[in-house]
Amino acid sequence: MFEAASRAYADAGIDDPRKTVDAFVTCEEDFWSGISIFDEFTPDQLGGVYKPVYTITSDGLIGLASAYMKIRTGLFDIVVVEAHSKASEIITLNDIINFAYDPIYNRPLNLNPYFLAGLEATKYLHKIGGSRYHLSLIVEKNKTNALKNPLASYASKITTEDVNKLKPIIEPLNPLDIAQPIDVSIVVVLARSDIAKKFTDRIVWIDGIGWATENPSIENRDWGNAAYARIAANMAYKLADIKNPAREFDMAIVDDKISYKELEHIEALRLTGGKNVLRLLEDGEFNIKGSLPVNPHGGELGVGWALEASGLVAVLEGVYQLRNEAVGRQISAKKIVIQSWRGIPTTTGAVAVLTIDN
Amino acid sequence: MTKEIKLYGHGLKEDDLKRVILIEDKPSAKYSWSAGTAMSRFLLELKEGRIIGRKCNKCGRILIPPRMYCEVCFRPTDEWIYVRDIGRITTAVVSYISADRARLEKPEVVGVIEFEDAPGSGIFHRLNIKPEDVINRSAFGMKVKAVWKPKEQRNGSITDIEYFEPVKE
Amino acid sequence: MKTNLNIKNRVAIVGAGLTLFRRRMLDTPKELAWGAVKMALESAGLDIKDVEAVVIGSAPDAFDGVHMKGEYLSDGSGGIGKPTMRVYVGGGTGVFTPIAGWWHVASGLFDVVIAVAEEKMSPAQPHPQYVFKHIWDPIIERPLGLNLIWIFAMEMHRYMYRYNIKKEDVALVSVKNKANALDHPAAQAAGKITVDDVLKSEILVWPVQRLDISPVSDGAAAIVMVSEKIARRLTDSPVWVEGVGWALDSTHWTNRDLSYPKYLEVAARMAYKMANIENPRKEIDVAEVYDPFDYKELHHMEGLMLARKGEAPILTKEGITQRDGDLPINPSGGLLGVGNPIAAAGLMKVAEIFWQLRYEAGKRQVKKPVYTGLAQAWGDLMQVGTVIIMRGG
Amino acid sequence: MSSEKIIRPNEVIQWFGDMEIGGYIYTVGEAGERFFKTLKDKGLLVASKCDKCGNKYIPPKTFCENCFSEIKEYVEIEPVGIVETYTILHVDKDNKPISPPIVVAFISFDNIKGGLIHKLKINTNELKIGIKVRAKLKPENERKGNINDIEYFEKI
Repeated sequence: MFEAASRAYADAGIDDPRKTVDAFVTCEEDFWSGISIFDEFTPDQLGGVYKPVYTITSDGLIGLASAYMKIRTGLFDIVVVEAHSKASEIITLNDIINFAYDPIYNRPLNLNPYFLAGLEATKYLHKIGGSRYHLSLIVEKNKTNALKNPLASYASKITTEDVNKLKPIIEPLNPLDIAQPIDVSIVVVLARSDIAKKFTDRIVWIDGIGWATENPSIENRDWGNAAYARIAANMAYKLADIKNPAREFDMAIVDDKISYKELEHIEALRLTGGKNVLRLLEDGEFNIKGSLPVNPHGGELGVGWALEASGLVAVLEGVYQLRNEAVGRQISAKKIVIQSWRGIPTTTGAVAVLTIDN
Repeated sequence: MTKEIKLYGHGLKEDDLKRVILIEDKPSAKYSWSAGTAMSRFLLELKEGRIIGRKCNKCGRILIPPRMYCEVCFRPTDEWIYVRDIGRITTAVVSYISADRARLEKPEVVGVIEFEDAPGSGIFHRLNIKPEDVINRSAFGMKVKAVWKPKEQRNGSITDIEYFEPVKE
Repeated sequence: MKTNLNIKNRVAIVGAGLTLFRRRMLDTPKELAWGAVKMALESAGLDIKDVEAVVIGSAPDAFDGVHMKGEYLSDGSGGIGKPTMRVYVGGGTGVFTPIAGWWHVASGLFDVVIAVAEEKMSPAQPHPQYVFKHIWDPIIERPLGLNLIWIFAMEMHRYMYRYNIKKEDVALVSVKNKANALDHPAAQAAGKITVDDVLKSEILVWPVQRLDISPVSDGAAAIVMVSEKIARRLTDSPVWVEGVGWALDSTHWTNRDLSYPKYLEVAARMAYKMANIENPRKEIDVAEVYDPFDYKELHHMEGLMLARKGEAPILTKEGITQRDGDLPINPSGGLLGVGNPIAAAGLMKVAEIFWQLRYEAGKRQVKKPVYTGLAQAWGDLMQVGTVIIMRGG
Repeated sequence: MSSEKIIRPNEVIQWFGDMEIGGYIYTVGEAGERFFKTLKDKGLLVASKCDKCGNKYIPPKTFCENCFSEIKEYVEIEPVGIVETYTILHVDKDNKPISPPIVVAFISFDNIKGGLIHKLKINTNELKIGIKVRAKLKPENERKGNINDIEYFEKI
């Protein structure tokens, strides 16, 4: 964390964070870290001793939203957001995920926690008329994209046929449909517009941001429809004055922790422009060379599942793309949309619109 | 809001637990934490019966437990420094209960020891001093030294030190 | 920390709600959150559909026994289909939740926000205290079998030693707060006790005795926070959030001087600056300071600069902190009297200041006229101070 | 600026531990009490009904998700519902293969918001969205007042 923070400060041109930064946000859940009250262990490594530091027990993009609000109040000029994953330290990962289910109605069934992904994938594919083949297309696209991303841990030259041949574990899903964990620490520095201009001339702007929770009760949610992403997108689009999302973005980064979620999220973000999402996928429109590249960095299927840092992995790729630093996978992009979801069993996620000046 | 208002909630007495429905769970939450560079070295030195800290050459502090960065100056620390296992008690308490709140037969004394060679850096540990000295507050400022487990019993853990006990001034 | 304070939007509190605080409740954590939010909305004259965003505060997931507790609580909190986030600074969360609510509204993004805090400690077995085994550094502290009361006893003793404070002077806080709580409808641990009762109660970890400590509790609290435009429409007596502040000290508590909560002074200075308060002792009319242990009330009064270092026991002895005193502290009865469902207890304090500033506290109403009030909480590894300053309309 | 790298990587110590306590005991709230006692005693499901907006919920809730009113009314229904979606699990909680696989479904009930997640005992070639299923309960003397009092749902 100290190293990620030091690099972020250097990149932002901040010499002394102890003097310059007004507040610090960390994104983490106790049970990911194995420490009750993880917040205790954050200030030292970020330069936050005797400073306003706090934890958002959520995804990094929601942490970013909290920093965005703080800057808008006028009380804060520069806010730092940190999120990380030390998934490799968790020995009983499935048990921890299972512990997020309702203790009364769900947990006593004692199932593999990904059962919910299987249920929703079945429902969603049924709804849109998709098949196993479409899931494999997504896996192939993202894992292949990841080959060009030096930060990706799960890149491979796999083909749709290879994916199709695998034995399902949680039908219709096979092991490659589910993003696998990685360790990472990401630090993002946010500044009010006039202050930002003093530090750098390569500013990436947050034009809009939104977040939402749909319904924690798995029995009462809108199955096969990522309502949380739709609500969050509406909020972000309103702030960024996006009228026609299918046309205005040069690329999108959407959450693909489970393969089918990529399509569900593309629809929730209204990126299809009324066209059939399956046809767009089949026609390669979401490939790097397509009309709307989605997850050119490889998504979470290719890069890995970064627990609560997932949203900041997306932000990082967004920044690389906008600043023309995404070597080997560069897309000419001035305005992009990024989205994150907290994974099963949640219905919480966030959306941000990022831009760069010409 | 006055006393008369009726608030939501259904309190349960111990006895009520026999009549209501209870769902039990015991989740498995196991971890293998990486101790990190600084802490790993600290633990390995404990095994050798030595205490090591990291020095920040900017503020001059010796950090124990050691860190690879100084949280005050926000810069990497500069060098490893051995300190003597001698310090002074900054606070001490007498525990009459165990962690699960059972009464202990013999009360236990614990406290914070600030190292003589590293002002401002202390650690938490057990103290082999009389409970009376804690209660009458004469323990504060008392000079103490680490009592180590025999070398063959040490395993690179904070418990390689059994406790701290008073030494003559 | 800032060159200029350029805060554009004022934020008001217009409603508050609580559930009962009890050692053990039948209700699920969601239902407790709902009970508090429902009451807060009704007292504000608002409907759930008016709420635009929700901030949830809750301390360790390991109490309620649900991973991702914020997610789990979101329906009972009124957060279905809304921007909902949970904030977390350990025991300081209860006062931090309305601070987060403040920035939701002050950012200009939302006009009506719920801040709700919930804690259900009773599911944890065999005793909620077990959860505190896991707040320590897993490598150099947990192997020594550290427990929560030890660490507070160490801080308490350091404080008593540094300023030469007697146990009977500390015990006065417990006596005062438990008596104040007799008038509180949520109270779990109210009672008429004497200093002698405290001194004769079971010694747990000297100098901590049983009656020095607040109980373990289940409960929830909520407030409604709105923009100025909405506040004017809803009520003649909004309570304005005029200052917020918080700060964290280093993780390494054994590297600090435990006799003074410096981090709280930093947090308080941030809030005082924003509220334009130069002399807190004179300008704060009533305060709810965090009192999970009796000495903490004294310790925190000093960190908040409501008393000079070592002076808080003297003010207490002189009766200045009583409800009819010149600086009433914890007129609600505090955590010692009302109970301590961690985050909910902190927000209960904010609710109490809200009622005090609106002269709606009934028998708990302090005697002196009140215009400016303060609520504060504390947490993590004895390391975070959270402060909110409110003014009547 | 960068911190000192590990000099000898084998000297970074791994420390094993847990974040467990003695376990958890959850109470189920007023609505849960109704649901599980009725399931145990009568073999029926219970929905709670909001008298303000008319919504009915399974699992029953003490508050209405829609209008946030308190719910005090309950209705009992036969444990018969429709499969809304399903999955076939070939692995257990620890990702170990299980044979035969377990079918899990989300089952909704007529005119009621929500539903139940449960196991389905079915020939997998009959498995599809929309089929009608009924709960198979454990014998009365083996019911404990929890969701596993239902052994599984089966096709009717």
